[in-house]
Amino acid sequence: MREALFNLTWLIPLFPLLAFALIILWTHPSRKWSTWVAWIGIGLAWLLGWTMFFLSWGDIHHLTPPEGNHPVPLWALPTGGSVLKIGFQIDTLTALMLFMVPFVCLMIFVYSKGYMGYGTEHPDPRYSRFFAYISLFACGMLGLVVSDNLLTLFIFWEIMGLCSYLLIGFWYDKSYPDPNRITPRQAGLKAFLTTRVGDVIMLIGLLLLYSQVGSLSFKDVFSQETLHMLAEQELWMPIFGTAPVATVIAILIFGGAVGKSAQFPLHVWLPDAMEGPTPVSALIHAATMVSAGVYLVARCFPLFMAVPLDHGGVQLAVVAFIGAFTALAASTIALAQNDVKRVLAYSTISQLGYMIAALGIGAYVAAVFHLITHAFFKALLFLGSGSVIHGVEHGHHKIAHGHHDHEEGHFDPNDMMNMGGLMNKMPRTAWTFIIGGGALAGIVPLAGFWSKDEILAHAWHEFQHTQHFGTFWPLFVWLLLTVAAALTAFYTARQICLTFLGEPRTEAARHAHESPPSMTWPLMILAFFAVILGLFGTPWANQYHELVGEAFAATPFDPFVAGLSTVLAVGGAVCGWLVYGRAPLRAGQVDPLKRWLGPVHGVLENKYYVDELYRLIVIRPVLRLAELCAKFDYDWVINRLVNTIGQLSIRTAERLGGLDLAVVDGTVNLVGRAARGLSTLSNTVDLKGVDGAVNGIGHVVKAGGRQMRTLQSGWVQDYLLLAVTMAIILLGFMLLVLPILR
Amino acid sequence: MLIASQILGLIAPQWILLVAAMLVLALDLTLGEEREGWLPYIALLGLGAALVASLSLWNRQVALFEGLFLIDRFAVFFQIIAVLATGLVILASIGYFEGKTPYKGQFYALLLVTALAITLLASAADLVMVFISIEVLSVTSYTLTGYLIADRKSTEAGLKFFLYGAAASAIMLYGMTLLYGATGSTNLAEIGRTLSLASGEGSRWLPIAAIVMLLVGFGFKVSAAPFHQWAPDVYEGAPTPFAAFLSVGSKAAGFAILLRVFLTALPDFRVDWFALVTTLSIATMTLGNLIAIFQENIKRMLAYSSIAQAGYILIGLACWDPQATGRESISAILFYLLAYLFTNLGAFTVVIAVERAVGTNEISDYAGLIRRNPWLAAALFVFFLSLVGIPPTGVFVGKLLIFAAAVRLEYYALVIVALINGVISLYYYYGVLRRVFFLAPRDEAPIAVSTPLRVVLAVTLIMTLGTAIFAQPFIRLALTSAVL
Amino acid sequence: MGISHVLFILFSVLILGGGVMVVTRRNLVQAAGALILTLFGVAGLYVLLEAGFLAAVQILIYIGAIAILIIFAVMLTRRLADEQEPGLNSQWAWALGTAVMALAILVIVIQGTWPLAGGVVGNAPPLTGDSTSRLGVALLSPEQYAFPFEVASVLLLSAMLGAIVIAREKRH
Amino acid sequence: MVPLSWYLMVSAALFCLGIFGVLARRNAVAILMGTELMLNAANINLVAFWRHLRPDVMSGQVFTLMVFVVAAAEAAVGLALCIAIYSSRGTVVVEDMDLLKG
Repeated sequence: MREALFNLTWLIPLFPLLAFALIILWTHPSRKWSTWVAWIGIGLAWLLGWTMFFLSWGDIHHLTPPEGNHPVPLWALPTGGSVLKIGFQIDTLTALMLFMVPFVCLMIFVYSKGYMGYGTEHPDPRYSRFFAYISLFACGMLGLVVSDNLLTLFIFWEIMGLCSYLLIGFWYDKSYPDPNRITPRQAGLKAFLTTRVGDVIMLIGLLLLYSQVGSLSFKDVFSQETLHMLAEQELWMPIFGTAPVATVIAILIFGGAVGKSAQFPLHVWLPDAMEGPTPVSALIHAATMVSAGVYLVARCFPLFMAVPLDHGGVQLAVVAFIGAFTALAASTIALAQNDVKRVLAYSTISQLGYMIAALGIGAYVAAVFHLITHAFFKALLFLGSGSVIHGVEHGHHKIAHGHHDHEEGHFDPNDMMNMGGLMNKMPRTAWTFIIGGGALAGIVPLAGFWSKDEILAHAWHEFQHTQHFGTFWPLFVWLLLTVAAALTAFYTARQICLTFLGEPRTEAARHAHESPPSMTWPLMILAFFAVILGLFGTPWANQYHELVGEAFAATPFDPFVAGLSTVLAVGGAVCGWLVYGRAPLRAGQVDPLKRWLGPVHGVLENKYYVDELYRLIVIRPVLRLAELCAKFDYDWVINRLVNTIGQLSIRTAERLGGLDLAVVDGTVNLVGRAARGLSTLSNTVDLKGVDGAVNGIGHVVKAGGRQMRTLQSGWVQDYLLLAVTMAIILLGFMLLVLPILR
Repeated sequence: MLIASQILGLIAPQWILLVAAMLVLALDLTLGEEREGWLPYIALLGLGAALVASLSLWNRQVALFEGLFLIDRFAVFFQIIAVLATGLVILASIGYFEGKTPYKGQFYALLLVTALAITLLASAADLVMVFISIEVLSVTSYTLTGYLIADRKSTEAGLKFFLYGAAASAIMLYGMTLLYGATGSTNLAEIGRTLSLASGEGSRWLPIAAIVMLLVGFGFKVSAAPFHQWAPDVYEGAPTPFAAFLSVGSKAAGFAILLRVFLTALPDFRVDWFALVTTLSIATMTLGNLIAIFQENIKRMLAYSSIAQAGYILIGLACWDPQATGRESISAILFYLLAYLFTNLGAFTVVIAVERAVGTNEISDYAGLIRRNPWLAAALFVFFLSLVGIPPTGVFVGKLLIFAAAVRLEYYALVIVALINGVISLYYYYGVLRRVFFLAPRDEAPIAVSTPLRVVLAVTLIMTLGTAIFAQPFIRLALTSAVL
Repeated sequence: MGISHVLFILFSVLILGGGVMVVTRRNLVQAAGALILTLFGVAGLYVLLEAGFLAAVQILIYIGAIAILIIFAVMLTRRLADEQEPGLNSQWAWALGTAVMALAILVIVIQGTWPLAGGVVGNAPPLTGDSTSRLGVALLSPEQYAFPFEVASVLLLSAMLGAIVIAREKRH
Repeated sequence: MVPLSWYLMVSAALFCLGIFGVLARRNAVAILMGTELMLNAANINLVAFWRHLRPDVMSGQVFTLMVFVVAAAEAAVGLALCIAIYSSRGTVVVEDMDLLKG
């Protein structure tokens, strides 16, 4: 019976996939049917997922990875010398993910019905398409967690990447009057491209792994012999010198996780992903996309553990450092954000940093624990914020309908400065949000406290007791994470106070009202889980440890750490209340934090200018390179080379001049302005995103090289000249230079 | 010693194609205008017969005419590719010439001769045979490119193609004479044997010069940089079905002969041509992908994309190593060519369908295609996925196999360059798809697709997905065909 | 230095002088005439190399057919104004450089020590028997080159067909 | 007997003249003449190698004959293309053919 059920694993991702296909092909004209198809798809996946979970709980000893798992082979692909086997599997980590993913997805699906305006006068015009996309998204995540090999995992990983692009850019026709504000279409593209950077790195890692092991299935890759072999072998790289192969592969795979889980330096896409509909944000931030990165590292944890630090295995140190740094940096940025969803976005990045850092110091169980609890309370917070936005927006519509002359420019329903005093208008949303916030801040005894505490305790324990890791790293991680914990409590309190306490600061907030039951019920259910989930992971009776952590020693309870983090959490929250809650902001009043922090606040508000930096050092050179190569083909005539070099240098000089001006001018928005002043090119990137940039390059090429284009192009002898000259150069090189080189 | 009837049996695909071409020509003269519509189907019948004949040759391993002409699985594989490509192109061209030219029969006849040339090329094992077969392919290609004499673009493309091709083949011929001079033989196997006995630094010079000059000709055929510049102009000007044929059939033939010559005559010079092929490969994919970004005409864009694909395929040749990856890398190339055949023909078929409804090939005309014909849009989406190399599509598996060969030899740099190129290529495929799916159409009128085009679309779509989902038989086919 | 050397130099002058005129003459009819001179020179080299049949074919086919075809084409596509236009395009200097570079490399290759199939340069083996009849046998016996010979006929046929298709009058 | 390298030198020079013609002439027919020069250079090579290396095997001469055939075929198609272009544009100057570019 149990075996037979486990053999049905492949159905779990199939149900949402079928729902996707059904909606796209047949039911899309009917909102009602599309809703039901999507619900039934994820609902069946949920039922099956929980069945698997509870079955696994009774069967822990047979399912502990890597040896013990239940394989469901599917497909074999011969690749020349070897055969690539593909299939699904169930083990304890998968089972735990199956507890979380389909359930949170189900809650989000239910909530989406109300959020996308089902049954109202203005349902979203692409309502059915939305349900199709999120079904595919759920399919991607579910397929990822049940994969038994890195190749299918990667394929589902890419499906999620595609869906994230489609969903973040769901309102692709939306634009803002402020040209600097990112539009949904650009945000989708940004998410897709940024995560792809990580994906490419990961793919290289997978290729390297495959070339070394000849297999990508977890069972083969994480077997003791293979890991031993990978740890023994050394790989020479041009700049870094030699390192164990396992280290190189682990770091490359971690690159994928950095992209998907939005860790520094690839975190930039996640805050902008807020441009998608709120259920999507919840989906990305809680149940699926970002968890996938952490899941990947957890899944590959044996590989990360394969080489100890004193044998050159720096991979865990890298993981720990990036995680801890991200956790702290993101929590500081969150302090200065006013968009209610952006605060949550940075808190997600920060909490993901916690998990990654936890994995980096070896706190495997704590990381997985935090992954689960975080998924629940973060989904709750996002859906709550969506409810708030929904309410405020409706309030705005109501007054806009009342008097038409009321339009005072663009109204932003996401801005917390436009809210306030919503506690009375939306009590259910408010209370569930406060519970979620408490869990995030780590208030006893809510879920977040226990998982966070276990991470901190582990770091402290590691610092005190272990030698092999060096003594510095755990302390460093512990310090960063503790500070981040205090900041988290502070900005959560700030957010709650700004949103729910005091008096409404706008008319829209004054007219807000509670959301429909299909939205508030998921909130209450998630709130329930946000309260109780932590109780299964208390240091005294840690069920998570029993489930996934057989191979790891339990972390003892440390009253010092628990006490300190409680004090910090409560202290942070109280500080937040003192600043924002005791004397609530009135309309038009400046954020006190801005006054106190001065210029630092500007830096935080602009997210440390990382986006601008990327524009300067990545996007622009790439575009320039493309432009250059195009010119190579358009304008390849040697006798015009001189001309071209002259023009290029003149233009470079102009650009440099522009840079100088911008530096002198810009004292506040230094880099942002420089990037814009640098060239029309990057300006176009700003305005229209990558797609616009493609046209933009065309424009620049046309403007810059108009006379050259009219002179050349389409002239076959020109092509021949290039071909013959290149052939002669190659021949000369091979005859005269290569023998010398040999 | 084979008797004449046996020989006729062994070269059956070739003479069947020739007879079919003659038959089409003769019927074109006798049938009259109203029954002209039969001609493509007669051509298809001939191709079907040729396909049966080729399949019957599977597992034969014969050298005919004193080793001039080899019949082995490699040759049969390319015979199948030639027949498939020609058949699909003929189907896709039914109705295409309506109102463009009154002469339709000659197109099919010449296309059959082109297919014949590819089958000859796949079997050629002697420089004389290689040269004459390449020339048959080239001369018919020039004609078919300039076929629409009322269309200025078409004649211009034909003349450019001719001038470029004539110069490239003259250079290639000069290289062949040098190879003949170095060994005293024109037979590829014998050349290989003689060269393997050569010693001393000076003795390498003549073959190396020959290698570079041969690569000019073969690089021209497969459109590898820097011998690629004819391709965009020719693809844009040529009748679209023939552009489709050039991008798959002609390219496959180029790779067939490239592999045959380099691996049978020049394996001992691998150290020399490895550097050359690697350079060309990197240059080809990078240039192709970067310049494709700027294209406004979809045929030009597909031309640059097919240039880039040639770059990926060249990786397979660069990764040929008699000990480590011998058959594996060859089979990767063969599989790639097969998957690419269906994918690219499919993409071109969508272009043909749109061109017939809209009249132009501007990418901007693809705006809102999903509303005008969702099936076309969906098909284009799948083909582009495949061209980018995203699973579950054929070219993805092809890339996987090629990269596997590269990784086995630890040529990580090549793989990384190819992967980065894959990301760049997303850029322009996405540009088209964005218009197809997200922009509003200028004209809401639905686009009708004729039945032959539907058949081509269905076949290419099924095979694009099928070569990935049921990859094993195809991979096995490629592996068994990779004997040289 | 025997008579063959003298003849060789004579023919070479004919070939290269003609070649230079082919690529530089502004008047295309003159250039085509120079091409005929070059082809004659090549035929002379064939005679020196004891390939009489090829020399005859060179004169009959190359000069008699191809060169005449080219002259026809020149006549058909010429306007009077063309005489005043330059014969060379704007990149001729680069083309010259490329050609000189190519020549340099080819000379280097030729100067290298290279013959691999035995035999020393300058000492050709003696020719036995009638090369023309052997060529005929080689071309027409199935064991040798009959098949490429047939392919060549396919090539000519398709070229003829193509030329007719392209150069016909437009009728619409 | 004239040494082989003499022939090869003449052939190389003729080949490079052909290359120059192909790259530098304006008129398409003149470019075609350039390719004829290149083909003839290759032919000189073939016959010279045949005579000096293995005169008992006829492959060199057969190859030369094939080149004749190819030259004839190319000339026919190329000139047909020139005439077609001329009838629609009134010129066969290659530089003027720039409908297709980019």
